[in-house]
Amino acid sequence: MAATIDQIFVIFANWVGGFFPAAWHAAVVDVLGVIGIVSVFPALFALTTVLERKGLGRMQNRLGPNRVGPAGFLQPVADGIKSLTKEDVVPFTANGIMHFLAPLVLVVTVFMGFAVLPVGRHMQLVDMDAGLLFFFAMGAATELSVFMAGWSSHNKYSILGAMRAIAQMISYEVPMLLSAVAVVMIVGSLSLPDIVSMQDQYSGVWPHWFIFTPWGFAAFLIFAIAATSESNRSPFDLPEGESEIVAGYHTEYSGFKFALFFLGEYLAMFALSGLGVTLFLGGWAAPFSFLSFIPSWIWFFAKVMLSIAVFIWLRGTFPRLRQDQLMNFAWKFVLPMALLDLVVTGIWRFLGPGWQQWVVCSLILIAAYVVMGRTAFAVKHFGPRRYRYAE
Amino acid sequence: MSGVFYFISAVTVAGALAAVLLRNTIHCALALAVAFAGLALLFLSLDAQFVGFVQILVYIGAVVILVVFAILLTRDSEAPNQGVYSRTWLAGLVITAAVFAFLAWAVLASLPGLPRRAVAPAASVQDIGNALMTRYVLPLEIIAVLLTAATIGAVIVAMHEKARSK
Amino acid sequence: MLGEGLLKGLAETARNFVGSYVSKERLTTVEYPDERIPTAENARVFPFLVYDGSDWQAGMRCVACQICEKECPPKCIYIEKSKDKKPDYVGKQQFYPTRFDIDISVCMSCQICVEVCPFEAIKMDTQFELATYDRFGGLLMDREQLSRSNEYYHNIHPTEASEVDAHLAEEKVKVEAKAAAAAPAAAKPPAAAPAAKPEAATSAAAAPKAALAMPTPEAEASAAKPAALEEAPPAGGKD
Amino acid sequence: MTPLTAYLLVAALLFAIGLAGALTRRSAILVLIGIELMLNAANLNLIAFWRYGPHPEFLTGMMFAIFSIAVAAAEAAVGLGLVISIYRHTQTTDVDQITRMKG
Repeated sequence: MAATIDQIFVIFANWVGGFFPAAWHAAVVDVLGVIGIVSVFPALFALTTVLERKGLGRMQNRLGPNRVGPAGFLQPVADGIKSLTKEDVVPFTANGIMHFLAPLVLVVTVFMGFAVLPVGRHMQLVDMDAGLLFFFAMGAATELSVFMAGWSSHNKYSILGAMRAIAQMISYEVPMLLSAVAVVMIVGSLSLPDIVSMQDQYSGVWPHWFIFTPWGFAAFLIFAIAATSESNRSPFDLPEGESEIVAGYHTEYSGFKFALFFLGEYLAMFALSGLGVTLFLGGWAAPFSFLSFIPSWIWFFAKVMLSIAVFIWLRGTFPRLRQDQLMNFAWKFVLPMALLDLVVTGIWRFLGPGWQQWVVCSLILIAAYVVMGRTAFAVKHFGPRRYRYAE
Repeated sequence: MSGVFYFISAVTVAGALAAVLLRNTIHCALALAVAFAGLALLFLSLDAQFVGFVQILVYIGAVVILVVFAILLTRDSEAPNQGVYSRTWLAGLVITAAVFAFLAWAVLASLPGLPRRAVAPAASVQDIGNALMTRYVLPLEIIAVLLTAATIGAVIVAMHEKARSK
Repeated sequence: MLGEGLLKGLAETARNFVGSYVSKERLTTVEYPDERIPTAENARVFPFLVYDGSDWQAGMRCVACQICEKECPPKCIYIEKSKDKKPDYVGKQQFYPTRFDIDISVCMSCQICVEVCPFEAIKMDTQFELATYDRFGGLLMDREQLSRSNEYYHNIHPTEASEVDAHLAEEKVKVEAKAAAAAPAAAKPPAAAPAAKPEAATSAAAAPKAALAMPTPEAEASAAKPAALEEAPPAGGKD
Repeated sequence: MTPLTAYLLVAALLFAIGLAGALTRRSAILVLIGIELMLNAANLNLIAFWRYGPHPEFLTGMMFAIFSIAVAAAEAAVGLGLVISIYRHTQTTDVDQITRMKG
């Protein structure tokens, strides 16, 4: 019974596919999968926007939206209607075609990333051999849409925001890839289902998630930082910096195109959360062996929503970084730590099971963290800035 | 050959043509991205999944972005008043035509006596990894050194004079 | 230690988040159209005209002296003086405004009109829900719309209104005493009085007037000294 | 036409386009774009030969393509760094005007 519920969507898709000729079967199942992705994640996006606003409000001791529908949960419907009926303004000097294409490119590439995410047991659209690489390739392609949006708007704030966004995305893509490589080194595969099934094991009731290893924990932190930055979320929201460059590269977008950008950014956040969950938090695996009866897709979405909650929490807490702080942090702290983590992962693999690998790897990582943290705080331009205007 | 191949090839060639013909340099860079995407699809149609994705990741994600950055940093997108083509464009065109004619003749005339292999050769990521770590480990190391050197070199070359002399 | 501050910050927001569900004091939001907080006594929005008694036309304190019209920085007041006269609160014959318009889309709520008014006729209102669909006509208030009874004034600014009343009563007593003293001496022709009246009023009561010229600090200061203000009704909520 | 021939022809065409770009454009960045296209045409050749050539199990063509991509990335980084550096000195990226070395 539990297995049936676990696979209910797979069974359903195959059942629908059974009505078609055998040659079409696979195609129909794929189309159903695409429909699933294209409907579930935007629905999740709608839910998340209102949850985010309510959560942020609570963190600032406000109520958040509570007017439209029960407890404000129909707010996204109102927002959607508003953005659909708004005038679609294209600046006079804008490059029309690119201005039109940019949000589409963003949304399409982001959606493609979902194709390889395993949202449940046997529930991914394509089981690609190089799935992880595909995901990152699609992530890299979104940078282009950001640039197109910024440049075609013919607005200095837009182009500033776009250049900031691209510089930031490139800088943080490197540690992100490296932290994923640590996982790949242990699993020995770029296929995301393989990575999950490796973590879907238990010692007693405890899961074998990669976050519960020294190298995995470090890689997870690096991944989380890089993912926050990649998805342009606070505290790394310089490309959008409402207070300085008025929403950056989508300043000149209004109406539905703006909504597409908004959707694209949220979907990128979902995709990165899903990837983080898959790589480090066991994907669709249950946290304890005795909870395995709950369907795998519930666990996946619960974990994704949990990481979204952390994103919101971070956004509600931290102030925006300065551009130089952002770059220094990426290249002088996160990247060395990611490289070191790769070495530590190698050591972990080399030492083999036993208590030694735990002690050695933890010690190396903690020592590096402490030393780098200390030196980082001592270095001029990087540590806390002492303002002297009070004198 | 299937229609898919012709379509992808047409897109790729059109992108490449646009990349070298358009007046606005930014448009050239974006057309280049189209050409690279088409090439990645061609790689995929050749069953080289890994290389196709690497192509997207490296070329669209990095090289095109680098080009775009360089264009914006050098104000290259403002079209020059004396035309976008070099003084020696005619010679260049003649050389190009000659090269293409020679290449096409060579390709068509050689008629490679190779089998039409319908089944894709196996090249999983694991195989590629194994090959990189065994047979091609020396080139890999050399590439690593080259990339490090290139990174440092690019930073030093592009660094401000003032910062360097300090 | 690197990251310590980050964790502290996260703990703070987490405390806010959980606390906002647990304790009511954290959520200071007042859901405005549904619930309101009583306006503060010193709240001031736009001017209104005070009248005594129940008939706004008979009891209007304004004598159309046009000082406020001249002093208004954005020139949002428009007054037309009447041809005839009507008795004011002390019974003296005075002009009255046949038109008194304030364009509150222009008014900047500076309260200078209130400060310059020698007749305590114009005061600041607390009514702020003045949104209208008519951009030009709806925000141009005529004298009927601007008129508010003295009771209303007491209701919104009790301290200040009591002071004004006390002052007016004092003034009235003074005038009556003068009149009582002057009555047996000579029956002055009433025609001469109106012309001399404005200067007479200001010069005769110079000391208390000076204090009243600036009602706001006065009201703030008087909040501390509760002299003869016990009968003032408490500041009620919005009507 | 065998598939291999078709791919080789496309690659030859791309190479020619890249060459034309490199030889006829004024802007140094466009020259670099042309060179990138030529390198990519070569990659397409390598992959096509791996796919249809003998001994695909050695992955020679694919390895060459991967290394070529890495080299091209390095080349792009250094080349664009040079372009920016030249621009700083001469305020132009026009390859016809950068003639100081001609004497």
